[in-house]
Amino acid sequence: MTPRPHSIAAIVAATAALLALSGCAATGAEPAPAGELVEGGTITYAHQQEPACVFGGWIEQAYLSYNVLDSLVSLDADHEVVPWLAESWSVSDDGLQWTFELKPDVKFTDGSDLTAEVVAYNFDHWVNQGGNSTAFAWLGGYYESATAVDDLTVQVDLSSPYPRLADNLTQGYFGIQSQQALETRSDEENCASPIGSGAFVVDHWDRGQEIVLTRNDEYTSPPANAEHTGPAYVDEIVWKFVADATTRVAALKSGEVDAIYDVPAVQWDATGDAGFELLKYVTPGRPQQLTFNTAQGVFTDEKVRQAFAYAIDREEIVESIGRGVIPYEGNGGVSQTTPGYSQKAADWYSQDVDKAAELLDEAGWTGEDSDGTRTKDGEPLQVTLPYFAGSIINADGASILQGVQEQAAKSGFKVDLIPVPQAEAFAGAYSQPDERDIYPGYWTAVTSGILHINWGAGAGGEPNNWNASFTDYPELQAIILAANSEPDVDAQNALYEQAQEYIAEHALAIGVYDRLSTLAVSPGLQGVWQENAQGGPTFYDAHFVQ
Amino acid sequence: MTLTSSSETDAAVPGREAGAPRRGPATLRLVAGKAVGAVLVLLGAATAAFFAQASLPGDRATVILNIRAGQAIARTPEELAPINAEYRLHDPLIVQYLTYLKGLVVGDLGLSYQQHRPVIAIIADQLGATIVLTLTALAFAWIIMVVWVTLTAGRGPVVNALGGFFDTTAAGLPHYWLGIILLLVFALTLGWFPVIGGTGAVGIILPALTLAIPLAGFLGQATRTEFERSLDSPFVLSARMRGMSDVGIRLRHVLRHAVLPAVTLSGWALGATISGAVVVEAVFARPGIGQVLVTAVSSQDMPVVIGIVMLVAAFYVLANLLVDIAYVLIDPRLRRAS
Amino acid sequence: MTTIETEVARRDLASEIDGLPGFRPRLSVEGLSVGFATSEGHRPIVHDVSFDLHPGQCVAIVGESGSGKSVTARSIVGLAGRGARVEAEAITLHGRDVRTLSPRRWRDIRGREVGFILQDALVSLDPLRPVGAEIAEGLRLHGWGDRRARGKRVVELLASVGVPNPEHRARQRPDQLSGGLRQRALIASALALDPDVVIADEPTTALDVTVQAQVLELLEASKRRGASIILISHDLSVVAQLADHVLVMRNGRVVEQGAAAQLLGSPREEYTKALIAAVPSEDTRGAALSPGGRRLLADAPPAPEVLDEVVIEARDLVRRFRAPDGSATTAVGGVSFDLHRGETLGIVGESGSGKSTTGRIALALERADAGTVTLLGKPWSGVPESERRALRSRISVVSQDPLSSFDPRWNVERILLDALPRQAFPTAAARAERIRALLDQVGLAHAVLRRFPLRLSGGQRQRVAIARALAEAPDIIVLDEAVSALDVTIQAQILDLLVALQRRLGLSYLFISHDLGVIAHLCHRVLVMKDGVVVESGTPDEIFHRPQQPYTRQLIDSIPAFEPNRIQEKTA
Amino acid sequence: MTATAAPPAARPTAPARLRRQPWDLYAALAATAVFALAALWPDLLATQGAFTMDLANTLQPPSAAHWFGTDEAGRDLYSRVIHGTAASLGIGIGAAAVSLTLAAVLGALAALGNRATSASVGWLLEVAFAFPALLLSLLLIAVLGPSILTLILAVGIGTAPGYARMVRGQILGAKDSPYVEAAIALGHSRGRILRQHILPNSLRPLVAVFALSIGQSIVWASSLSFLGLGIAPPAPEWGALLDAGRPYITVAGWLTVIPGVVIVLLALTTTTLGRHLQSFLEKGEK
Repeated sequence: MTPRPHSIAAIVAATAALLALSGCAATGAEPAPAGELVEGGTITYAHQQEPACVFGGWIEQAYLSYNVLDSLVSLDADHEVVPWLAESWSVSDDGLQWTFELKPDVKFTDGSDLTAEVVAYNFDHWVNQGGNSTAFAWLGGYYESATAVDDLTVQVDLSSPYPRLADNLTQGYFGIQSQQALETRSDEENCASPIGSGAFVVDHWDRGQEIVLTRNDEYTSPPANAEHTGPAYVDEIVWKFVADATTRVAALKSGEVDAIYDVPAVQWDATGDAGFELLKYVTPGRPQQLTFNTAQGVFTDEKVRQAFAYAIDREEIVESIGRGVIPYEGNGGVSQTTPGYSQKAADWYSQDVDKAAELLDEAGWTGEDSDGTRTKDGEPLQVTLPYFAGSIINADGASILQGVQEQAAKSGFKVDLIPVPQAEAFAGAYSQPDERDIYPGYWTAVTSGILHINWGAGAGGEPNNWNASFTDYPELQAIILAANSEPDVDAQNALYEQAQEYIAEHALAIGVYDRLSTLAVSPGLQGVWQENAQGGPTFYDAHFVQ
Repeated sequence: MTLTSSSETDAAVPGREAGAPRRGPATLRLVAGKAVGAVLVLLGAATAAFFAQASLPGDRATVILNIRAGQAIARTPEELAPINAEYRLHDPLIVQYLTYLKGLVVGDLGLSYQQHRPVIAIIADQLGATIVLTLTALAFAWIIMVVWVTLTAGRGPVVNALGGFFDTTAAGLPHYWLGIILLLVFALTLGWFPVIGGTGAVGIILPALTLAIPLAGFLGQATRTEFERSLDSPFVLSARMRGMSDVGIRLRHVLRHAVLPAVTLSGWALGATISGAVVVEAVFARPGIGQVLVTAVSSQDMPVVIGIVMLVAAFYVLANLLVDIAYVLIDPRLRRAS
Repeated sequence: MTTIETEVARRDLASEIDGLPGFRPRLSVEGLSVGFATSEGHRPIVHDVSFDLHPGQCVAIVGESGSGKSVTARSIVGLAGRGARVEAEAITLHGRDVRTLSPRRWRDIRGREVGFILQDALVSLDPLRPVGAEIAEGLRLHGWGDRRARGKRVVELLASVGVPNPEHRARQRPDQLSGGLRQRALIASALALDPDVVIADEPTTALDVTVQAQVLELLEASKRRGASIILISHDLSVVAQLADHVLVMRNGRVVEQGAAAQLLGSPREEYTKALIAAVPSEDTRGAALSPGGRRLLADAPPAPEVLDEVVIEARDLVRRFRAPDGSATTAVGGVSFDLHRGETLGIVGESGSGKSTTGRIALALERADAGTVTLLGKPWSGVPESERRALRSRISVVSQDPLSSFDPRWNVERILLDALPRQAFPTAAARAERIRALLDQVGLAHAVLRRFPLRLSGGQRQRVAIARALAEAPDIIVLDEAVSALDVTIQAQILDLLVALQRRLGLSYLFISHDLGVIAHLCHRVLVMKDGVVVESGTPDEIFHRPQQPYTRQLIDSIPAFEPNRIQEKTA
Repeated sequence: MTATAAPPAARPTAPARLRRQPWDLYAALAATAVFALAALWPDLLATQGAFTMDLANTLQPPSAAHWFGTDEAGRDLYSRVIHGTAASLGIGIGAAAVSLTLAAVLGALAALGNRATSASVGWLLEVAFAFPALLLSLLLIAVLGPSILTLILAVGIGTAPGYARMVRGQILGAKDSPYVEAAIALGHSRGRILRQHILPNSLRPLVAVFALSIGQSIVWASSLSFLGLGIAPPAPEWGALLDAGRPYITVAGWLTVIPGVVIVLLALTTTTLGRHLQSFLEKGEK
């Protein structure tokens, strides 16, 4: 088996943005496979984190769901929405009524039929029955009801226009499950082995070790962007959970696994050089960014926020620690692979230490203590930066934040970097305005609609808990709302860009780097692609070659 | 005071083991006492785990919801209401505690908040792997320790110092570090062992060694001291006077005395290995109770945490019972009968 | 001179043994010197020891602790110990020079040609194994028979050393056997292969006198059968019983050697004389045992009358102990006695007879289950400790092991200071003076004040313990086996000191001992205890010459005769 | 061998003289000096600050310029190890202190308290033994948040039951000892005996145990750091350094190996010191 230097070189050399937009270089024209396709076999895949359930609102669950459940629509490599369970769809002129026409003769793996009624039930399950909180976050402010018009026609009614509904439905959170299964089976069963109509079925789950998926031999409903039809090629996927990145890479190299998730930056080149196919997907949506708390503390002063942005050379830090693998992202609103991305917003700040000093002087932070931290009225310029270590920020990300801390110190910012364990993070630690000054984090999304989640006003008078600045910016919210409901794509993107520039101008948030989904695949396995909504590994087309 | 007066057991019955302790009410009382003690310990462990877990900062319902969503944000009461209702999290703590105890009595450890599965099933899934790992590690530790101490103890100051040096070093090796180094050398570099071991026989060698080497050092320290003491004891001299070789003396006489403290320590070690197992399971990506525990703590999956605490406590109690038995087997003098 | 490194292989050809001339000694030692490599360098222990051992002969090596007698014995079988350097002009066993033997050849010899009996079978037999296995082990190592045959032989051997019910006993561990049976089992294991040289290292130390007699009888029997015995002992009376030839050792050198009767009857060397003179017995009553003691007693006032005043009155003392298996044993079952002012009351008995428990009850360190103790006319037992505290200064104690009765962190000065009553000696000067006076009383140099007990000799420690007991100027001292662990010459000094102190201070002693000689030497009256009860009491004269009870008689008969003159007569 | 005057000592042979040297003690003392220096005046030894980054020189192997190499942000590992000494040693000493204080109190209560007290403390110790120590630490850290103080408490509390049992045994042993009996016979009061004999004698071995425990505590604490429960990176505490180096084990092994060796060295040092202290105390000599 000889590696394919051509494709690997192409991947490694490709610039991040282009590569990410194409999703995966291998997806398009198959670059002359060096061997014959072999039917059957077992793919052993090493993933990083183990979720509690297969289906749910966490990206780790979406990755699994994507291989087990079919969604209504799929996103192709060109970021176009293409049919999956829905053969076609349309929107009413007022943008409030969506109609999906379903593929006929699709059966769930429990034998029940896919009907419009089942799909409507799923919508209701996600939004109104707490079935999926992330789905709720996307649809909550817009969704009214879903009804079966006939056996294969579903109608979704919205409270206000939401032109990118279909784009959002391509995410793994919106996999369609068997109504019969949801209604009759226990929570435990629906958690561990949800019933969908997907290419694979959950066979069993050895907690802490692996989930085994077996081929759905009756599979008839692949997404339009898949490479073949009919059942998947391989018999079985052993989806292992190996938390340690080094171990994953080593297992791949020793042949114990066929593919791994999340190749650490430091191992990237070596893994590619060793003949493995590297897949990199720059997640659209919110990048890894720093949002300032503008409601309390030192960052209520815009000058101080700007000074912080000028104080650090984010690009240098990311390029060094990310070793050229992790893409630098200057935009604090959305990542470079998101439709409606503003390069202008991304380029707003670059390191200018003098300017930072000037701004701090203007803001009254003129004193200096023995550590070199600036002071004002005796108070040090100290800011709290908690990050959710090991879950939201990985090891590379932590190092990058340490770089930020170190460089900010040179301009007189004392940054308290606090790694927050998962338990605390999920318990809502550091979620209050008096607890933190800077919030780092990402949120995957397929559209710039993520701006609405992150910056929009809260629903029904409640504060928007997802707004990390703790402050409502009515001007910004108006732009986003207008964008969300703008049916014309170009006009919509222009509005989204305007929103990003607002964020940059006022230094509400600054970008740092783009979140990646990466895969490394052994040369004997081909046809693995990263789905284009979130970058999860998709094994429907995967097959071994001889 | 020696108990046996010669007249008592004089009438030996041929073919029957003489000197066997008389069993009867005293034994029964002993067993009953041990059982009550064990139950009390389990109860204490469960109570400690319950209240420790309950005192964790943050709202449990929020955690449950956030994990399901992969988010780390504050939640509104409306969002939390169904979860609070489902797990009765708004009951007063004491009511929750009593409810939990009631479940315990009938053997119900409850349902996992996150996996929606009975805790018993979750534990049962992982228990085997951890027990196999622990016992293998213990066996390895004993083999390494016995061979090493028998070879080096009482061989003159230089060899003995060398032996002791290695005992001390081994005992001070951090598990995770040793595991990583073993993995790096034997799996990643030399390729003799698989990187992700799974549950196979070959895969268990490195993880078990990782646990065993520090344990061997720890046990070795105790055994070496005792070994040297025994080597100098009069019964060893009288065995030499009988014409016994050095190897024979070490293996047939001294070793048996020397391992007694290590036997006692093993009971403690068996119970404590769970902590080491957490680390080893993380390094070697092995399934097991340790992984489940860490996940459960970090997701505040209280029923799972308490279930595992109960299990570890039971394991500890059992291990110490076995140690008592082993002790009597090795040292039939029953000196420590109490 | 050839050097043997012990246990170091010398794979030369072992000297071929040609036919043995009949009258050669079985074992011949010439110019034996042994030293040890220590952290301070080479430390010689034994110098230039020579003797011959003939068939059917017993050579005894006598000496106090540290005299090198055990090292001498062990060197003969090549087991002098780790780091030992053994030098000798010749060690000939059965006509063959054993200095150059390989370890393997040595192992053949041990057990088969030379049997070795160590003291205290409780630790000399593996405590975790049945005694039968220990005996069979010697057989197995020398390839004797099969497993089954060995099992049979073990039973025969045990029977031959007089162990009743040997099949059963063979399966028991040392701790399940009484001291006597245990020692017999040890002897059986040493004699298993019928070696013609037997080395017995303190074979009777720590044994009760009746058991000691049985063991000596066994050795005697084996000597009669033609075995040659090397007997190591500090006890002249044991030696006198068995030995044909005696070596007296001191500081690693042979001070004097010769035929037993001649040496014990008319010793030439001062040390030998002192050693013999130091043995307490009924005959030595009132006389000094040690050279220094003569002056001490001469300076002391004459022995005062024993007064009628009763200082301790014990009535019907009972003490039971609960064993781990729940059964109760009665340690003391109704003991009564009176101790008068100025009197020494001896309690004698074998181990387990309850004499120590009686002493502890008298000290109120142990509670009595029944019965009362009255001290100086005041209630003493059965009252709270706080009430007793005021009276505590009237009674004090000296135990067998003084070292463990001192706080290990304290030097002698601190130990004595702690014992001084604060009210009586309020100033530092007064206390210092009192301490010096105490040291003078017990005959210790003032320099010991700064030293720690661990660095003192056994005799010095016991003197410190006595000084502490005297600190509060008590009326009564309970001495529990206070001289049992001491070498005979040191014991003599302490006994002399006790007599002198009693004369000077009018003390009453409750003297507990298993040693009938010491009791006979010291006491005004004697209680004989067995199984927790007093079987007989009376003056030493009554007890030793007109014992009324069979047990007492048996006890008296078991005392090995040590009357050097009589030995002389016997052999003359 | 009592009172026999040692014969004029022969001159020690060369190997004997060599053997007599407690070389391990000297090595341990030397190492202690270095560790103490690094903890108290790190700037004397370190070549850089603990956090100084050099993004142009990341993941450099050990060299003359960087004795222990550099990490992913170009920080000098040697300097970080030196700067981390205070934290690691502090944790070790602090945890040992917490552990032994707790052990002394619990052990004393179990041994000296009345029936009810000693029974309930005994039960408490049993439960503590049965309770997985790691979980205890996890919970404590979850409640208090990760910090040096939390680590000290977590490790200290986690290791206390074992020592408490030891203290109980020591006290019970001292209570039954002949020297305490001798003090009773002298008519000393209960309080005086407790103060003068029982407590000093049973707590004295803790001095040696304290030294032993420092090394163990550091190993323990570094385990917690490894699980991400220790001090926040980029603090140069050794366990945190080790954890931070782990992702680079295959490309920059020194980041893991060197801090590990340093931890083991420290554990070895304190253990050796503890041993010598122990045998020194056992000799009963000053």
